[in-house]
Amino acid sequence: MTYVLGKLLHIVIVAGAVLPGVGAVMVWAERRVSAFMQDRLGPNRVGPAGLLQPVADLLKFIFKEDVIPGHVNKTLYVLAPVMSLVPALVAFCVVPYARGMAIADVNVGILLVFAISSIAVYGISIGGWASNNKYSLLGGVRASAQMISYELALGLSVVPVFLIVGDLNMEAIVRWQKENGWLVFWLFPAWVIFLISSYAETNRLPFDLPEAETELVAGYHTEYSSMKFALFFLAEYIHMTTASALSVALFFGGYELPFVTLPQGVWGTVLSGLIFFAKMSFFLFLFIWVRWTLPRFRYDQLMKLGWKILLPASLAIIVLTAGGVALRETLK
Amino acid sequence: MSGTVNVTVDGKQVAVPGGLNLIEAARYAGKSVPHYCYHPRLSVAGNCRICLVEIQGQGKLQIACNTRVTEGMSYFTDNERVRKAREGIMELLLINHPLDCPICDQAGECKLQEYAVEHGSGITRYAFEKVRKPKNVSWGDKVVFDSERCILCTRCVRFLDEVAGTPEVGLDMRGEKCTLVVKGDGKLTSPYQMNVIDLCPVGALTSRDFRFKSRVWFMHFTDTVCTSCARGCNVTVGSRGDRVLRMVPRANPDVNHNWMCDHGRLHYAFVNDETRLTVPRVAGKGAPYAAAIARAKAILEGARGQGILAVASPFMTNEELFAMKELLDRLGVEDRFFLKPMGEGDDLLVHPEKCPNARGAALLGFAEAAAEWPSKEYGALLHFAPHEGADLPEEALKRAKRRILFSLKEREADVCFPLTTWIEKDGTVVSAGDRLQRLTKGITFEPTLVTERTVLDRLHASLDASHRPPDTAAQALARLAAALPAFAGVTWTRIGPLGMKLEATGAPA
Amino acid sequence: MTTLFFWIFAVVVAGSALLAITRRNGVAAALWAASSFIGIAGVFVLLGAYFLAVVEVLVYAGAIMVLFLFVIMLLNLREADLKVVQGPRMHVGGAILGALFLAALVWTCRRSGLFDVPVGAGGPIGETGTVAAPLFRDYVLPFEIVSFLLLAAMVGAVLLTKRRLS
Amino acid sequence: MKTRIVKRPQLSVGERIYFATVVKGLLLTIKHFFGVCRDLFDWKNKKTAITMQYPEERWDFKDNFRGAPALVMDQFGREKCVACQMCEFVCPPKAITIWPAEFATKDNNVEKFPDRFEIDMLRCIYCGFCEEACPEEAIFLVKEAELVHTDKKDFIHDKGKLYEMGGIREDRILKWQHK
Repeated sequence: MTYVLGKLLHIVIVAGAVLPGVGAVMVWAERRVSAFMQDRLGPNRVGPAGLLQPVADLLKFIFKEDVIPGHVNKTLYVLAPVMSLVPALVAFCVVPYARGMAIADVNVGILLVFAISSIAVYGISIGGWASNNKYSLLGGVRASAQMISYELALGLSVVPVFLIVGDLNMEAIVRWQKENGWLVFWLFPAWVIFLISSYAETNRLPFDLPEAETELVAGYHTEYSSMKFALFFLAEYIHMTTASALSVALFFGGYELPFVTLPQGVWGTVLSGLIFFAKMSFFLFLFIWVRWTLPRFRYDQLMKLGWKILLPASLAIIVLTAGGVALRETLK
Repeated sequence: MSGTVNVTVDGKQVAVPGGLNLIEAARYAGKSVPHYCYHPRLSVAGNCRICLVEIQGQGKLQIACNTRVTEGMSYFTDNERVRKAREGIMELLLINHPLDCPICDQAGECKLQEYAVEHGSGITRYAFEKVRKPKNVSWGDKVVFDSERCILCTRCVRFLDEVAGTPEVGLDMRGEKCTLVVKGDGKLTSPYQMNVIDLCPVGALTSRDFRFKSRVWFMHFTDTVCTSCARGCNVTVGSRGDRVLRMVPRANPDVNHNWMCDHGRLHYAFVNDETRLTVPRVAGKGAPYAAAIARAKAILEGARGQGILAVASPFMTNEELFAMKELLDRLGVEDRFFLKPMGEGDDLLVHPEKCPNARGAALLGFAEAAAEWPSKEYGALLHFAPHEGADLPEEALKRAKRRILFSLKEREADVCFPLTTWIEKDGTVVSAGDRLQRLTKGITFEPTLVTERTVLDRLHASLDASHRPPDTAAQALARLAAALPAFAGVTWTRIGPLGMKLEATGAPA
Repeated sequence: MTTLFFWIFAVVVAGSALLAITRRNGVAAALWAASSFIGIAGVFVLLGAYFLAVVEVLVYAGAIMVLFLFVIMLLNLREADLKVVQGPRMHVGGAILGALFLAALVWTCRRSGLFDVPVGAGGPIGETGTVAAPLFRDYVLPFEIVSFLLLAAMVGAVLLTKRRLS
Repeated sequence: MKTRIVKRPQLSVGERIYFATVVKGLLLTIKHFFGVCRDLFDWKNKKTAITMQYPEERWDFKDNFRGAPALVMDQFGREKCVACQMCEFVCPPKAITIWPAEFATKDNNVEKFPDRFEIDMLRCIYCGFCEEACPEEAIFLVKEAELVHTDKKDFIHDKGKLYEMGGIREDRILKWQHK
């Protein structure tokens, strides 16, 4: 019983405070960083350095009128933001964000992340369809096609990790990297594919075609406002957080540092968590950095890149890695 | 004087009536000669010198206004010499001009401005202090004089002497000190004095009434007829923003030449009265037209057995009177009267009948009210109150059980419809000498107002569904012309802007 | 506890499946089908077959149903269009076919003796290793043949659409 | 007209792989990012950031800036406008309304003045025609660009407001002195 209560508490803290907190900070960071990159200042009036801007944004979202347009499919329209947010929150559960601190230490961990984040597309597609608006529908349709296309590359790009480590468990992968060095040095091309695919999976620029505002008004969330829109927004940022966390755990040594042995006990756990968050922050920054550097892809370019380049490339990497692993085994 | 003579104007040969001066003759060749002091209805003074033309065979330039055409004459209105002369005259005239066009009411219709643009050189070589003369001099309560702007053309002097018959103004002093003065206490007395404002080609004489009210280019001008007396002087009404600002005479050689009386000119204040009735009143409360018409219908139908008294107004147009006549015919009303306000007249323009259309009302079968009213009791009264002058006596009003009134101001009645004034509608009136003239709509006082003809027609249509009222005044006139022999053959376009004589009535001109 | 969860998932699976085949609205049907798949994944989890559970969600709910949804959204069928293909004859025919298929399935399973294996008896079934080993070692030839057949079907489908286009 | 066929540039292998160009782009944006970061600590000598911290820092408008129109007085504090209504006439959006009036006394040599002078700033398009049309040099477009009100009525600038905004300007005409 204590175990269940502890887990519940853990879930509540992570899903109720940590992830939305990271999302909120990201909203602020996105605006400030984008401003800086364009020689502007961004929001700097609410609180010190504009840090309370997310609070102001949240207040606005809460107090804004919750409009449900008359032409929508009401049930699905209301359900869609939730369907978008829940998988985003759940997917984080297997990430070991500090030593021994994954919510669910499952032996197929990484696959679970893919499985759950593959469901996240329902929220976007259904939101677009239920809005009964041509722009929303196009956004939803684009989202579903894009997700399927890049899920393959994403999934295949981490297969070499399993081949090398020989385990699907995230903790095991982190431990392996502590002993043998970060996997990114072994599998740099795979990491690049993983990174590109994860941008596509999170609908971030240069792959934000589902909400391409220059073509589709606001894509799948054209008809959404107030808190429902905020949920979509939050889901996107939590997806980014999860993707960054995965990148850290799979390729960048997770919560460990090379050449440094963390102390045991509570302090070690806290330190490891801080290390993890520091690494993750870099990837989150990278998300923003890339967004304000690269322009959006055309749809055919997106499909071409996914199917003709990333998929064959990841397959080739698997074959090469498998060959390498087989060679290693033989040599042993 | 008689017969035609052949002249050559700027090389173009034209035949013109003999006895014309060169300005008028040039019009036949499509040429205009600039002039300040010359006015076709006043004697020739020849003092402004802007109308200089070159006559072939004569060494010096001659003034066109005081030279008459002779057979075979050839003259130039626009050659180099003439242009140079005009330029010089313009420069001279403007030497002492104060150039206060921004505050001058004449700006926009000022001959000095127009000729300075057309014929002036655009610069002055006069580098000395300008002559100062009195400005803003009061010539009584109607005319204001500005001596600095005056070019001493003496049009005003000649008008008051020759037309109005009150020689009150003259020139005083000489040279640069020369100025106009008024006899006696310096106030004009003529009842036609405001014509000098129109005559003044520059801004020296301005109207106290119109002073600073509006620049002329903001105004909307409507050619219509004055309704202050039966003369029916042709006028141009200037309005801005649906409010009448001034009235000036419009030339009509058969009625008023170029003049009008001061009384008529200032006779528009009731149009702009903001306390006018703008919506119908039913039992003292504002009501939509539909409700007021329904109530009026009920009153008229209920009073059929007890008799109806109809009193028209001589301020109504023929079309309105005809619409009323049709309604009364339909109701079978016998007692139709109208009230005629009378006053003083004079020999020039002012007519003793102080209403525009008493003759029209008589032609349409309304009887001029006698001193004694029929002593009958009536079930209802349909009465168009006159804009001014004697109204229906109180005992006549009281003799009817129910009253339907048309009035400018609110009055006690069962139904009180607002009247519209002469400038708010199209229509025709029969002026003195059986002259049929057109009124033209110039303003819309309030968008809510509905003209009397429409009210009468709607009332008629509510009593009789087969009544098909005419839409425009022209259609109404056509209907009237078809129904009444006195108006036979009359159409809206035939009347024209200057009016026509009603031949069929056989009345003396 | 496990029994309780089993029943919850069972109800979700069966209920969603029923709703999926009775919905007129294509999108709703697809969503109920996805819900059914997730329920099945739950059942797999109860059996300790994490790998199968994850793959069930990943492949069926996450990929195949999304593709379905994609197609349904693009076609944007209206109720009126659907009535043409949903007459009473179709209902009866479908019921008969479905019953026959169910009978065949049950019969096959009974004959193979699959029903006699107690749940959870064989240790961790559906683990990565336990799934991979028979697939790539014992039954590698049938597996590859099936893959080849699928590939042939795919190529055929692509060709069909291409021909219609030209 | 000669047709010129522009050949689509052929990307080199390096460019086709994109990585170098993507990295180049990323370096460019991060350069600006750190530039602004640096500026934050030395705001006076900012080099990269172009933002102006608006209420504290303000733009120095040029003299020919066209802000809100305003009435000016001459150096003796006398009204220059004579209500000639030229600005009202020329105003394209009909934002200006003038009610002219005559001085009751004849002591001065100026006869006409604007009794009321209103500019509806919700209509004004800041074109400056009024300034151009004014024969008395009485109306100018001043550097006032911040018109914020919570009531529509406040956007109608009356005579008092217009003189307050315009202030005093050196006058060459001096119509009050002599005419």
